[in-house]
Amino acid sequence: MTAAIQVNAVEKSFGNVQIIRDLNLSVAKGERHAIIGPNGAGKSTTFNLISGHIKPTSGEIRLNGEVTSGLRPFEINRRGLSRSFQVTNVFAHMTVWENVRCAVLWATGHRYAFWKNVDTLPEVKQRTAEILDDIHLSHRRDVPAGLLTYAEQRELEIGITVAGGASVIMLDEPTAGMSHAETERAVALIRRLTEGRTLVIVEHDMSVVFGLADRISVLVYGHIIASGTPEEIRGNPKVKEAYLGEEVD
Amino acid sequence: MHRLIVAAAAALTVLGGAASAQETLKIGYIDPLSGGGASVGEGGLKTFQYLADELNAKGGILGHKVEIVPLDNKTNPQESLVQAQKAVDAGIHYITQGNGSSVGAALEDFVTKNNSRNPGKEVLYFNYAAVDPSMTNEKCSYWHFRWDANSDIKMEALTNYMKGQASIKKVYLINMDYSFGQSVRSTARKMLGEKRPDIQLVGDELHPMLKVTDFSPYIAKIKASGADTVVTGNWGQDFALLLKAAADAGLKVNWYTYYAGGAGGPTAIKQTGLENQVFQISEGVPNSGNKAAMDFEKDFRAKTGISVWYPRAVNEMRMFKAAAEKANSIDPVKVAAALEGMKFDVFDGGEGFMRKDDHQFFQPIYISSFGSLTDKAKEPFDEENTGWGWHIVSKIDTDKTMLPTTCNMKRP
Amino acid sequence: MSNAAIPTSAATKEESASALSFYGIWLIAAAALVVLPLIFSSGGSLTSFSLIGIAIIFALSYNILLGQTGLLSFGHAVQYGLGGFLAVHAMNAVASHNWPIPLPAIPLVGGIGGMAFAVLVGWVMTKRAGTVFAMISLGIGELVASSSLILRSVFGGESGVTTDRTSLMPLFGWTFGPQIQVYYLIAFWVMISAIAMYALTRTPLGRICNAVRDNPERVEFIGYDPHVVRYLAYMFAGFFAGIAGGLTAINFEIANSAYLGATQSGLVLFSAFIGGTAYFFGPILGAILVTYLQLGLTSVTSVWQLYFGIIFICIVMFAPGGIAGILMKHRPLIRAGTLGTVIPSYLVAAIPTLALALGIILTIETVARFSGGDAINLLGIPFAATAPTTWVTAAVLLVGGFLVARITWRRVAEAWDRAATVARDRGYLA
Amino acid sequence: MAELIVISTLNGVLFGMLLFLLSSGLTVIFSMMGVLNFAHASFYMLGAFFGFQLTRWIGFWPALVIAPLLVGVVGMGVERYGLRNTHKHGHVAELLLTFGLAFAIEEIVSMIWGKSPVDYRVPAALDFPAFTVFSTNYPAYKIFMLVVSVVIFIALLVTLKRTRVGLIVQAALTHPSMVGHLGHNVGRVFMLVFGVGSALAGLAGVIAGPSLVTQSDMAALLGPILFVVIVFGGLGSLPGAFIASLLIGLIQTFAVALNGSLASVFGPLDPSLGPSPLTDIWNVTIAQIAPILPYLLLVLVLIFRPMGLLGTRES
Repeated sequence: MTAAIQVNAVEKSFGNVQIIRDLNLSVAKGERHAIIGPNGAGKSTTFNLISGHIKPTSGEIRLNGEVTSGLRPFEINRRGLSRSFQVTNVFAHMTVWENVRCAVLWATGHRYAFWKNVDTLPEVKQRTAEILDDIHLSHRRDVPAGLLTYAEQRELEIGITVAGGASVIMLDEPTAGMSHAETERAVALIRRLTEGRTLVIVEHDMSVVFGLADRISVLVYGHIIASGTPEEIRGNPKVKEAYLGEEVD
Repeated sequence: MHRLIVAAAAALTVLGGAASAQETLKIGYIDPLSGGGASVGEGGLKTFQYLADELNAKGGILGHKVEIVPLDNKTNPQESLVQAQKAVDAGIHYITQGNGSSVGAALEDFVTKNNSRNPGKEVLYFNYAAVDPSMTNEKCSYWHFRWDANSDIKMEALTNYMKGQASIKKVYLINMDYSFGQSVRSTARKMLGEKRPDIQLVGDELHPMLKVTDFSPYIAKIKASGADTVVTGNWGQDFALLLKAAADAGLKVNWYTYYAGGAGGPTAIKQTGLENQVFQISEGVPNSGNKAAMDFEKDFRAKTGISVWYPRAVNEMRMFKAAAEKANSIDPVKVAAALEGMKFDVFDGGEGFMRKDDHQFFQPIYISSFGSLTDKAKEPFDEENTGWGWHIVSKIDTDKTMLPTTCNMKRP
Repeated sequence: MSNAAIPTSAATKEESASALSFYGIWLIAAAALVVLPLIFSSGGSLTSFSLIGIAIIFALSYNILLGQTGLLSFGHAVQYGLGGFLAVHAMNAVASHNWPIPLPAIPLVGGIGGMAFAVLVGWVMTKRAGTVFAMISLGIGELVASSSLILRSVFGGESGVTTDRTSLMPLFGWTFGPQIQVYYLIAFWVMISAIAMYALTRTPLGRICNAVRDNPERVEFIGYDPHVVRYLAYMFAGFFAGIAGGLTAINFEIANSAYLGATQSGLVLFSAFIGGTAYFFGPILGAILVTYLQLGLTSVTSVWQLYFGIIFICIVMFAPGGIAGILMKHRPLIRAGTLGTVIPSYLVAAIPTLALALGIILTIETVARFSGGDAINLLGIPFAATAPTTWVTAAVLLVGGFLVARITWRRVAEAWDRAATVARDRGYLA
Repeated sequence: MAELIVISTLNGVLFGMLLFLLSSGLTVIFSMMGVLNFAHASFYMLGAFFGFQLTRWIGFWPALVIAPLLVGVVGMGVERYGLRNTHKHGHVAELLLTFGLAFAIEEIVSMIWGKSPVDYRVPAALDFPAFTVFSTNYPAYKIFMLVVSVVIFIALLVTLKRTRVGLIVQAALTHPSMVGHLGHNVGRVFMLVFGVGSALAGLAGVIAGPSLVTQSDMAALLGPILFVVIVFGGLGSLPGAFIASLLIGLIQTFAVALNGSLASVFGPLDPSLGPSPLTDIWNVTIAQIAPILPYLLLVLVLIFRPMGLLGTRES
């Protein structure tokens, strides 16, 4: 079976500084995969590479077997990959409802249509309502996204990411800055929404990582030093040395 | 909304036929009063207001008080049409305009259409300075009258003068790249070629209009060409900057110009020190020696603070009065008929006439040069406080300014 | 959460009620356009209405760029002007060939002209938004305006190309000579264009335009190419600008290079911004106000440009949402029924503000007419520009008005806070 | 030919340096604040008129110092009471504020000094030909303008590269948000930068006024070309603006010197074709299109290299 995401020997340099070196990563379909690592290890850069936000200096990235390195983000998105952002990245002047609806439009095949009334497209309406229900923001549907609370914006961010129905979902620190209760709610939300899909997540909160992930990859200085189930990672001495050791002690 | 109601009410009164013998005779003055051309437009406005006062002091026109209604067109043809429409809507039957041939062409077209579509609401267009020859040739209109000599006529007069100047050997043409500049250029080529085939045309330049900030490159070209005479229709800053660059580079040639006397021109000439090297062709000169004109000039300057830029405007207003009296009516249709072919003693003396074929006024034309004034008694007027003034160099009589027209006048 | 509890029948009822009020607005607008010239029938008002109608279409088309897609253009008059030229040439061609095309179809030709230009240059122009787009539009604007003076055979030099709108075949006996007929032609196109442009905002493309405006980066991650979105928006803006240009050509029966110039581009930016770019109807208000000021102010004062500048600066500084923004800010208060809390503070603030405005006007006019010596007529009171009493009055109004206005506006802000808090509690404000 | 080349080069450099003098302030403001100041040319005009008025009262040399300072103060006022309040609404609002300001300043100037050109003359001390090339005089005043431009360029470069204030400006160029976090009073720095930028425009006005025409529409005439210079050179890049100024000065001057048209290269078109856009294009000379060449350059540069010649960021 082809992997959902396959990263082969990817390198990325900014000027003379090499951020990512010989990155190899494989995420199986339907798997929940977490990427962890200390600050500055290149987790966000890895996300940006896979989602097409930046282009690799060398190497190859495949999505469901198809080479996507070098494609633009929207081309990758149309092939079934959707990502969220670490810093909230919503459409601030549009309402919650419109934010989600925009994310639904391409997937429902309406694309750049200028001859259809967006308010009367039943499948768009239904799907948007579903997502809003899922992220518990139905009661805030007419509020401009920029006026939401931080936690609500994070939930909306997740909603936008999953709305298009992509088969591969990538979430960049979805619970960053949330309180304990909010985090628990968010984890439950993520678990439910990514049911049956492939999930790649970057997270600092280890309880989230170990509670959610099927497999974990550890990224240090732009290189994956270990990949495996949570148990394997817990027992991996290299990981302990490079990362967990510092944090646990 | 309030204004509109007032406007509506005003329009109703006009339609209601409340016109009495004392009804004010309004003339819409459509010229730039803001933006780039405003300095020129304001001079024109002062002139017409002075002339209206002059007429009113003598009882107006057929007992009607004359009022100038300023309408700002920002030198924009479209805006001019808005203003012209506004004038028509306010019941005005006479409009006058001068700055910009593009505006002139638009207005001429406007009055023609308006008068054919709204009989009984005719409007006459008195043109005091738009000199595009086409306005009295292929585009001519019965409702348009021009008191300024068109650029072809001026060139005819100028080349008639140049014919006698043996010292002119190499001529350089530099003009603004628009219809007026182009017509100056092409008629100069044609007429000089006919009248003085020995003159060598060493350069023929069109530069973009009102966009050049530094004329040094053009001056370099003139200098390289070895020209002894430059003919230019430039005006405004394009004239001032051109002359400044010439003076900076030390270019010593004679300048034959159309508009050196315009606002800012005399100042520029004085600054560059080109004494008696800049010539202007015009239908009037302040130091003309004509007593009535010079008295007028003196009073005009005292009251308005500017010199008489537009002797033709004086002719226009005085002739309007004469025509109305001849027709014994201020009805534009009758006034138009009276103006056709009318003879008139012009401001600086001599006879002019409004040619029936094309509604172009013909009058004596003067070549004058700009320099220090030696005999203050004979030449009392300087320009823009420079201490320098215009001396008459030559007078070209009316009959030597005549040109045929291609106008095929459609009369109502 | 609470919404989910509302029975579906109530939701449909609410929807149908809003649909009714929605169509109601358009019907009222259409009726107003029909009736307006019957109430204000003088030639002057007809001319004004015609110009305002054209300005509305033009400003709305501009807002497809600025308000809806976030593209600041300094060269929108290019499409407007090209539409105008094409319309004039089309009218001349139709007249000379006796084609059976009536005048009301001509603006469509203008629209196609504006769109064709957008299709041609839009792809490279819309590659980037922001300053780059603004500067390219400035450059293209200058280029086209200057080139129009070089390509004389098409643009007729600076005198332009003229036409005669009555030379086309009459429609139901209408020759379109009289201004009233032209007014109705324009009104017809205002309705059609406004509805079309409003409909455009309700399409998937229209919504994505908003998304591109808010966050072009994020749009790429929901499957859209922001470049394509901007390009399409640019084309539609060009189309409607072209229609406005075509109508101008019909109204004036002339097209010249001034149509394409920076002044036109600046005016439409003024209109859209003053009206408010965040709401669909904002530019309509802006177009009405700016055209009206342009027609009215120029005959009242010679320094109209200064007032324009001041009004614009005030809007940018104190009400960046424009007139529409100010109006819509009050909507939640009206719905929450707390508008009454703010109105008294407004009335109090209005007095010193008005005094301040009068002070500014008096000062400006005093300076402007100082040398001319004309009297200033303000609210029916004559002031001599050279009289010290005038200066003192101006100074008192200016300084006094400013000081008192500052205090009263603070009061307004406090009243606002109170009203907004209540509105928020009642759930009408986020 | 050699004569024309030498003189055109000289003229081009002189004009280019004037452009630089004008655009330096604009680019300094942009690099620090990200504001495209549409009123920059208006500050230049204010400089010219202040210079004119002060020259009347106290002479040219004191005016040369005081007028730019006055303009700088006006600029600081605009920043403090205008732009600073608008900043929160984004760059478009700031840009539009300066757009409205340009309108207002033009009208205020024409209200005070009238709409006709004022008689602002070259100071007597510099009113003589400095040297003569191929019998063309070069006035000392133009050389003075050239020297001032070069001095400003060097002074700005040194300030930006060697002083603390310069370091802050440089930092702001690449990391605008960091500067504030580093504890600098961003407000005051912004106000000073805007003041300095405006004062530079004012200086350009005082100096260019006597050489060009000092009139209330002088801002509108030069405004757009300044944007061409700084966008072409790369937004926020001082050396870029310097090179772009020179390049545009030279291109315009040489274009004027050339008489070529398609007709002169390939021969005239068959006259039986009648007037068409083709004949228009065929007969237009390079000299005729000289002033629109910068805009052509601007568009091309933005399409192929949106950051400009030496620019580091796109917008």
